[in-house]
This record gives sequence, C-alpha cells and structure tokens, in this order.
Amino acid sequence: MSSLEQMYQQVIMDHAREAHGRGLKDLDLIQVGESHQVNTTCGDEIRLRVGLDGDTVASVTWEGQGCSISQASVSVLHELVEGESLEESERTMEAFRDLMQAKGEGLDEDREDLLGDATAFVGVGKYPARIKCAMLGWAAFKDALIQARKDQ
Amino acid sequence: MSSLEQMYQQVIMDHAREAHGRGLKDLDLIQVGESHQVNTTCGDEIRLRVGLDGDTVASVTWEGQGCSISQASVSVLHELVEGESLEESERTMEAFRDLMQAKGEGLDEDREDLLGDATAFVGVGKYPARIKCAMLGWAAFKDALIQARKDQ
Amino acid sequence: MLLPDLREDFPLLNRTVRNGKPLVYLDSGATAQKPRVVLDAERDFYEQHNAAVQRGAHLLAEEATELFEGARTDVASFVGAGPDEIVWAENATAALNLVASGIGNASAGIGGEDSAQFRIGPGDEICVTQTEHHANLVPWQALATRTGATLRWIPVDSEGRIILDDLDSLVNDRTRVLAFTHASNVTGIISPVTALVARAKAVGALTVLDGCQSVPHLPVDVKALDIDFMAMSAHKMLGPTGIGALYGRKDLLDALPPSIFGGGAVKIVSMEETSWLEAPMRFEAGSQPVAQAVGMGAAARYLSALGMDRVEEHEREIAAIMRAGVAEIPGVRLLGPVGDADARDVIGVAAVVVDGVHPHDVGQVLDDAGVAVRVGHHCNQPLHRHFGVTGSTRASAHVYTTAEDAHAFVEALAGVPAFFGVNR
Amino acid sequence: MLLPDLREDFPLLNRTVRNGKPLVYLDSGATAQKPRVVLDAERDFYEQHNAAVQRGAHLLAEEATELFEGARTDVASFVGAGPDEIVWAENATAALNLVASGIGNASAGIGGEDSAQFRIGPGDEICVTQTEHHANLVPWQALATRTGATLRWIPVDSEGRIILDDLDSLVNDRTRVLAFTHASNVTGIISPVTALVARAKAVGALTVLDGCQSVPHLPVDVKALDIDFMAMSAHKMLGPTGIGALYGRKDLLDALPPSIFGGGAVKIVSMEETSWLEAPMRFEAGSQPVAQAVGMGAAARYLSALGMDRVEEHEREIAAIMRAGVAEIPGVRLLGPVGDADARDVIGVAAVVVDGVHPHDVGQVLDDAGVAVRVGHHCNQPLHRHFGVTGSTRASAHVYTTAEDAHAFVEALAGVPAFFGVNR
Ligand SMILES: Cc1ncc(COP(=O)(O)O)c(C=O)c1O
Ligand SMILES: Cc1ncc(COP(=O)(O)O)c(C=O)c1O
Repeated sequence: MSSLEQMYQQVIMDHAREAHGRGLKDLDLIQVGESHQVNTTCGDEIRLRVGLDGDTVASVTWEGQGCSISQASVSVLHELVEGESLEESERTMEAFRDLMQAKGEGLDEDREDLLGDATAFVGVGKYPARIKCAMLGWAAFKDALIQARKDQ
Repeated sequence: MSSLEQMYQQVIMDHAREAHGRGLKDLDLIQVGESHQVNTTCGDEIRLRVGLDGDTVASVTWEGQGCSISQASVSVLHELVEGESLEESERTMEAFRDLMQAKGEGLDEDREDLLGDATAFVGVGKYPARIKCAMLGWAAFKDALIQARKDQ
Repeated sequence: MLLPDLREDFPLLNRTVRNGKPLVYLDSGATAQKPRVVLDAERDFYEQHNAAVQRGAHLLAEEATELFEGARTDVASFVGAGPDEIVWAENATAALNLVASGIGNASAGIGGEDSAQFRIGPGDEICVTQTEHHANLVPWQALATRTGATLRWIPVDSEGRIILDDLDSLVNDRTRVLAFTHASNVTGIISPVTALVARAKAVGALTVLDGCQSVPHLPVDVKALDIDFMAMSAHKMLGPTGIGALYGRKDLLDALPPSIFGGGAVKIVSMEETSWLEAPMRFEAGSQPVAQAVGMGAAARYLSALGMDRVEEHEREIAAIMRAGVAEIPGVRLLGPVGDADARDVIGVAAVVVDGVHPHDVGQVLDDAGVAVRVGHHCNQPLHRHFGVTGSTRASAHVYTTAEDAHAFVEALAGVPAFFGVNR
Repeated sequence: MLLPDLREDFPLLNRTVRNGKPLVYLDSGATAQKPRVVLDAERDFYEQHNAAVQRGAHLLAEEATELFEGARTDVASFVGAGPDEIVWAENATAALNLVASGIGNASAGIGGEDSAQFRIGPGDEICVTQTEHHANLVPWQALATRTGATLRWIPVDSEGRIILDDLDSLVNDRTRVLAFTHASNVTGIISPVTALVARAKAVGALTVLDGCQSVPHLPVDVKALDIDFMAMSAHKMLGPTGIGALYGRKDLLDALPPSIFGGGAVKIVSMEETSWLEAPMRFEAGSQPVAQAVGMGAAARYLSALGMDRVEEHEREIAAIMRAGVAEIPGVRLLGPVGDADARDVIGVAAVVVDGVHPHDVGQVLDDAGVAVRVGHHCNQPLHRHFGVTGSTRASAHVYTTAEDAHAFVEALAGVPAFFGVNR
C-alpha cells in the first residue's frame, strides 16, 4: 500500500462521502457550546456544536466544507464521542492527537481500541500539512467543550 | 606615496587646519542664497552663503563642522570661486565633480589648471565613502547659487 | 518558441521527491526556484564583502555599498525605473503596505506640509478590484479604517476579467487611490492597465500596481505603463526570499512619509523631532537586506539575459499546453478564461476545480506523482468566493518549466476523479 | 578566558584588505560576519527545500515549513521564549516599529475591541531614554505624533549611564510604554533592566526592550527579564541580513493589531473586512524570509554551542584590552564609563574621540592599517550631542575577535594624532 493509499483508506473515503453528524442540531440542553474553526491553508471552515447532559457528551453536530480528510475526521469524531462520557471523550481526543503526531506509526493497542475507525487516520501523520485538516473538527470539539462547560 | 598619503596631501592638511571663508558674512547684496547640507554618514553639517554681484560670485562664506576632507574642500572652494565669474565657477564645479569621479586618476591639464589647489583632492576619488565629504561644501554651493538666482 | 531546458541552472529542480519521483515543480506562482548565479552572488557577498552599507568608511563597507547600490540599479533598469525610484522592502506585501501606511501616516499629520498631498479622509475613496490578492486588498481596507475613507472595488465577470463598464462611476472625483494587480495570481488574466491608468489620471488618483505576477513573467516598463507605484517580489522572480521592491515616482517618494522609522532613514534626530532623508533612503530604516538585494539584482540580470519577451512567449506556450490538457479532462473546471482566443492575455497559470474533490485532496494525488502545485485560496478569497468555491488547485510556470512538466500535470490531474471515485 | 580562535569558521575574516593587510574586523556592532554553518544552512535550504511555507501541501512545502518553524523554535529557545512568541521581521528596526505601529493602529480603531488595551491618546505618555539608537526613538516620536501622546525620556549622566533618580516622575501613571535599550551601541553600557521593568510594572506600562546589542553578546532570557517585547537583529548575531525578530508575550501579541497587512496573516477576507490570525502569523503577512529564518536559526545554534556565558566573558576581555589600551593614548577620549571598575557592565564596544581629529579621518587611518571600524554617530545622534560631539570612532567585538585584533586597533589608533599633526 503506498503512502497515499494508506492515507486515503476506504474507511476514510466512506466517511468523507457520507459524513455523519452533519447539520447543526438545535439543542434543548443547558450546557451547549459552539466553536468556529478555520483552516487557514485552504480557507475551510467548520462550525461544531456540543451539548452536554451531565457528564455525557449528548450531542455533537457540525456544518462546514472541507477536504476528505477533514470531513471524514469530523464524521468519525461524531461517531466516537457522541453519547460517551466526558472523560472517555477527553481520552479519545488525546489518543487522536497522539496518532497524528506518530508520523505514520500506529499507537499501542489500548489507544487504538479507543480510536476504532479513527485509527484509519494513521497515514495522515506522514503528511504534516494534512494534520491540520484532520485536526480541524477535533480542535472545534475541544473548544466547544470549553464553551459548553463555561455555561455551567 | 601610499593611497592614504595621497588623500591627505599637505595642501589638504593645511586647508583643514586653517580653513578659509569660515564664518557666515552678512551681505549687503540683492542676490543672496544659502544652503544647509548634511552628510548623513557622520552627521556633519554645513551652511554656506553665496552673494552674487551681477555675474560675479562676490562672496562665499560658510559655517559648520566636518572632517579634514570636507573642511579643506570647502576652504579650497572659497578660494577658487569667490570673486570669479558665475561661468568660471560653474566650470570649476564641474571639473571638481569630474575629479571626484576619476577614481584617483588626474584630469586633463585645462581642468587641472582650473582647479589649482583643488587638484590635491585627486586621492579622494579612490575612496567612494569620502567623496561625499569632499562634495559637501560644493553641494551646498551649487544649491546656494540656485537660491541666490531665485532672488533675482 | 520554448526556452531551452534550464534545469541545469537550478540545483533544486534536480532533486527527487515522493517515491523517488523526479520533481515537477509547478508552484512558481507561490515562489520560484533560484538559479545558481543568484545563490553564488549572495554567498560571494557574505564571504568576501559583507559589511554595513552606506555608513562605513572602511574598504568592506565601500565594497558592500557598491554591490548593494549596483543591485538597485539592476532592478531599476529591469523595470525601466531610475535607481532612486526603487525602495527595498521585505516582500511585495511590505511594498504595498509602505504606500498605504505612508498615506495613512500623512493623513495623521506625519510628514507635515511636505506630505499634505497624500492626506485622505472621510468622503475620499480608495478603489481596488475584485481580483486582488489579499496583499493588495487588506492594506487598503486598513487605510480606509484608519482614515475614514471609503473602499470601493471594480467587479470581475464570470471568467474573472475586470469589468470596465462602470469604471467612470467607480473611479470618480473622490477617488484618491486606484490599486490593482497587473496579472491575477488565480486566473492569470492580465489587467487592462491602460484603461485603468487613463481613468485614474483623469480624476487625479494615484495608481498602485501589484506587479508580483507580471514582473517575473513579462516585460514590464513602469514609465510606459505610466503608473505611480508598483510592488514586486524577488522570490517570485528567481531571487532570494526576504526581499521585494517598491517602484515609486521620485517626486512622490520624496514626499510620502515613511512608515518604518529608524536609523539610516533620517537626516537629523533630536530627542524631540526628526527630519527624513530623501527617497529611497527614507524608506529603508535599519540595516538593509543587503545580501538579498545583491541576489535580487543577480536574478534581474539572469532574466534580462534570457530576454523577457522570450520568457513571456515560453510561459504562454506552457500555459497553452496546460490549459488545453485541462479542458479535455471531464469534471475539471478551469478558473478564468476558457478557450484558445483568450490565451493571448493570460500568464502561465492554470487554477482548476475538480468536481467533487477538494483542492487539498487533488494536490495530494498530484504530490504523490511528484507534481508540486498550490492548493487553497492562494491568498485570494474574494475571487474564489466569486467563483463559488473556497479554493482551487493551481499549477504555475516559470522559465524552467518544460513541456514535459505541463504534460505531467495534466496526466496526474486526469487521474484524480478516478482516485476519489467521482465522475464515473 | 578567551574563546579559541574561530577565524576558520568565518570565511570573510580570512581575506586581506587595503595594501594586502590582513583584515582586523572591529565593526561587529554594525553587522557581524557569518560562520560557514549559517551560509550552508541557507544554501541547503535553497538547493534542497525551497518552497512557500505554511500553505503548500506538497513535499517541498512540508520540508520548508518544518525548517522554517524549526528555526523559530531555535531562536525562541535562544532567548527563553515560546516559539509562538517569536515574530520574524525584516530587522530589529522593523520589529520595534511593529510594536509602535500596532499601538498606533489600535489607537486608530484597527483591531476593534480586541485591541482596545493598546489604545493611547492625548494625556498618555511614552517614555524612552537618552541613550537610544534611532530605531528605538523615532518610532516612538512618530507614535506620539500620530496619537497625540507625549514623548518623555530618561536622561543619562556624563558617562552615558541611565539616571534613575527621577524615574518615578518620568515613568508615572500616565506612562503607557517604556522603551529602552538593553545595551548601548555607543558606550556599551548595559541598562538597569530590573529597576526599569519594576517601575514600568508598578504603573502598568508596557516594556519594550531593544536587544540588538545584548542578544548577540550575552545570555538573554526574556522571561527572567520579565519584559513584554524585545527586538533583535539576525545580522548582528552572526545570522543573515534581511531578518530580525520580535519577542512578544503571547497574550499581548494575540491582541496587538498588525501593521503590515496581507496574505498569510489573515483568517477570513471579504471585500469589506478581514479577521486576523493569531500571533505570530498575524504579523507575518506576505511571503516570509524563509531562507533567512533558517540562517538565523543556525546562527542561534552556533552561538548556543559556544555558550553565551563564554561569549560574554570573551568579549568582556576583548573590551578590557581595547579600553585599557585606549586609556593610555594621550588625546583620545573614551565615550562611556572610564576605568576598571566599570568594565563589569559594559559589552565589547569602545567608541573614542580623538582630540582635533574628525572620526572620519580617524577611521581612514585605521582602514589603511586593515582595521575596520565604524565612524559617525552610529544612528545615535542624541547621545553624541549629549557628549558634545557629532560622532565618534567605534571598535566593536564579537566571538571571533582576537586579542591581536584588539591590540591592532589600539596600535593603529595610537598613530592617529601624529598622522594629523595634533597633540604634539
Ligand atoms: C542598539 C541598536 N538598536 C537598534 C539597531 C537597529 O538594528 P537593525 O539595523 O537590525 O534594524 C541597532 C543596530 O543598528 C542597534 O545597535
Ligand atoms: C498577485 C500577488 N500579489 C501579492 C503577492 C504577495 O507577494 P509577497 O508574498 O512577496 O509579499 C503575491 C504572492 O504571494 C501575488 O501573487
């Protein structure tokens, strides 16, 4: 498998083609946070909304345009964290960041388990310019969480 | 004679030590011009006043501080042009500029005759940074002449 | 006629990239590669003549000053200007800002009566076009904010051409500055300079030309164009990074106040006040980019030796190959004029949009084939928005671009839709 | 203890000058010579990795970005800053202007509420000192003109030391900025940073340090000094021409509006308005001085490898030789502190005045002996005026300066009065 094919694995292509969580959901929750992030390389923008229900990440929806990597990544993010506990989400975020930094090498089994489908992004780590793309939704999620907690 | 000695010839040293024309003279003439020039390399300043009497450069006086080259040069300028006709002064100015551009070579006999003592500045032409020093008074003279003629 | 293959002059072009593939460098619109003569000129400066210029009295300082001012003369004659009409700046962006900030400073009282001609304020207008690079848009937005003047712009049509229909109302008696690009960095279209300058002159507006994409690629003569200011970038014309230049008409430069203040630009400084030197020195505060100037001078000489007429012709032929090739790929759209007739007034740029594939993804596939292109908005968001996209994939040529490079781009691009499973 | 002789690392130092004499380069205060590692780093960048940074998705662009940002990290750690607290600028002058113009722009409404903390106007004060280089004086004069604020300055004593007696009234509740040099480029005196910073903090004024003459010569840690901004120049620290850097506290940099506007510095641009990126990108509009950054990074690494403590000690010993030698020449006056006790807080600079001989003439005689020094006011007219002279002759050392160089300077200087027939 070439590096290029490793980056654009089938899972990623599928998520990119049919992204999950797209469309900002109106939330009837007290703790809601939103974040707008821009990838300055290409002008791609994402707006992501998080709703917390106690310790649970009850809702993660988003809107925006982007490359297949950024779209697939936010789609996977939605799948991974919606419905999970805050704590688990934080761990997942951390694992994903580690994966991006791993220069194309995998992570240990525990963290890969945590990431599930998201381990397919391992190939992105070989392309520093694309890490930004993969991180766009995650950066928005991190920031939205902070906003949501502020509303406590 | 080294290049340095060629630049600092005795005539120049003498003029530098005892500069002529120093001290701005109050002039009872109709056509008077003044110019202030700064050598930005070292901050030296000169103020030079010219009085015209018909076609004659009746008075050339100046005040200011500077290196031996600039002081000697304006002193020689005073000697050369005060009392001369405007036309002769212009020719002298031109010859002096040519000498500065001559990279240390002399000029033809006619122009050297015109320059008299000022031919001693021939060595300055080898030091581009010092040409500015030698030209300071002459630039002021040129500008003051323009001013004086404006007052016609 | 194409230029001979110049690859031997450009060390970097001989390296390989991903998967050991030879490099096909088509990102010259972003930055050009450097010929050995430019690198040698810089290195020789550092190894033999490096010193502070214009102020030293020692031998090295004299030599350095001579090389530095010689480079200014080289760059000046490259664009038909006088040497003291050339101001070094960090890049073209800085050169454009120098004009905008100078006007802003004049309006704030800096420069006193000498600079009064540049003062603008509420009621005055600044005009740009819809095809400007951010570098020739944002400084004018900021100037408008600072002074209370109004920013207007001339729109472009669906192919990206400046629309002249409403020129007389857009550039009017209130217009003080008309700033526009000579050639678009997205569509490659060469602007109707003559018409724009004529209108600006008629209303007494200053003209500011962004020469970033013209000076490296075609013969440019500032006097023939009759413009007041022009910005250019060394790194796009085979010169070093870290330097650009502003051309300005001498009388204007001598009156415009500086916007970077410091040593070397001033005549007399007391604790209370300062008087400026004449141009170009008044704009070159601080230690100058000396080695870079020497490199830019060498680049101008290299281009002159090739002949800018031939350069223009070469790049036009390369553009034609790319444009014709792109036109044959289903699902790929060219931004800018389409079709043969238009190729006459377009520089060697082809920005494309692949239906259903994001530019970043397009670029990645090209990169994998060794083809280096630019993806994104190329610092020109408004024009992309006008075309209904956020970004594009841009191939751009230079003197060293070969017909093979152009074909390689087309071939790699043709494989993109299939790779992403679109357009089947 | 002196450093080992480093001449082999510096190609230029091995050339000869007038009359075939070996070069004695004592003009490092103006600009330093470059070690081969710096030149090689730049050349390698151009020959192997040159590309536009931060925007490209191709391999070269990735490599170039990595080198560029790596250099930022190197320079940051050299002065104890975080990488995103380092902004590249054309030189130190540009870095200082970036702060002054940013404040001016904030005061003119640019940056909106985010930048409101920087707004100044009539009634506010900006304070500098009497020992500033023009680069750290004229921008503040211009800012005062632009905003209506008042410029004040802290005087120096007869040796050129900053007088702290009236500090509390000079830096007061109205003071918004205190800008001062870390080390004087004329007297070599190191400023009382601690006292000045403490007072500025007490009144809530921003502190701006001119690090041009300290960063290349002694260990500098911006966090230990607790300053808000610091300017530095690559070319004085063995790096390339055409680049310098500004250190700024991250929270301040993120709020200060830019003063050079263009691509790469902006987030979203429409024809009407623009939002800025965070620091440092918001201040780096246009194509960056990439090769120069790489060179500056290499210079920082070279100096770090020598060890800045040892560099400081080395130059102090060189200074002691020069100062002791000068003191023995009749008719020669040293500007700045005289005598042994003071040598402790002075960098490797000796500016002298020869009675009855103009600095230009002094410099010429030295030049003839192969000794390259700086003559004139060294972009510091107010201090020279304070000393009652228009200019001086300055010898300045760096890591490569040898004891022999220092002796050669003293010897050549000793011959000056006789050459001009004074002091007999
Ligand atoms: C103390 C001081 N400040 C500022 C500067 C200006 O630095 P640059 O010329 O790199 O802008 C210099 C050197 O010229 C200096 O010595
Ligand atoms: C049309 C145009 N204008 C301005 C610029 C900015 O030039 P620089 O990056 O050298 O400041 C560019 C290139 O980036 C450009 O293509």
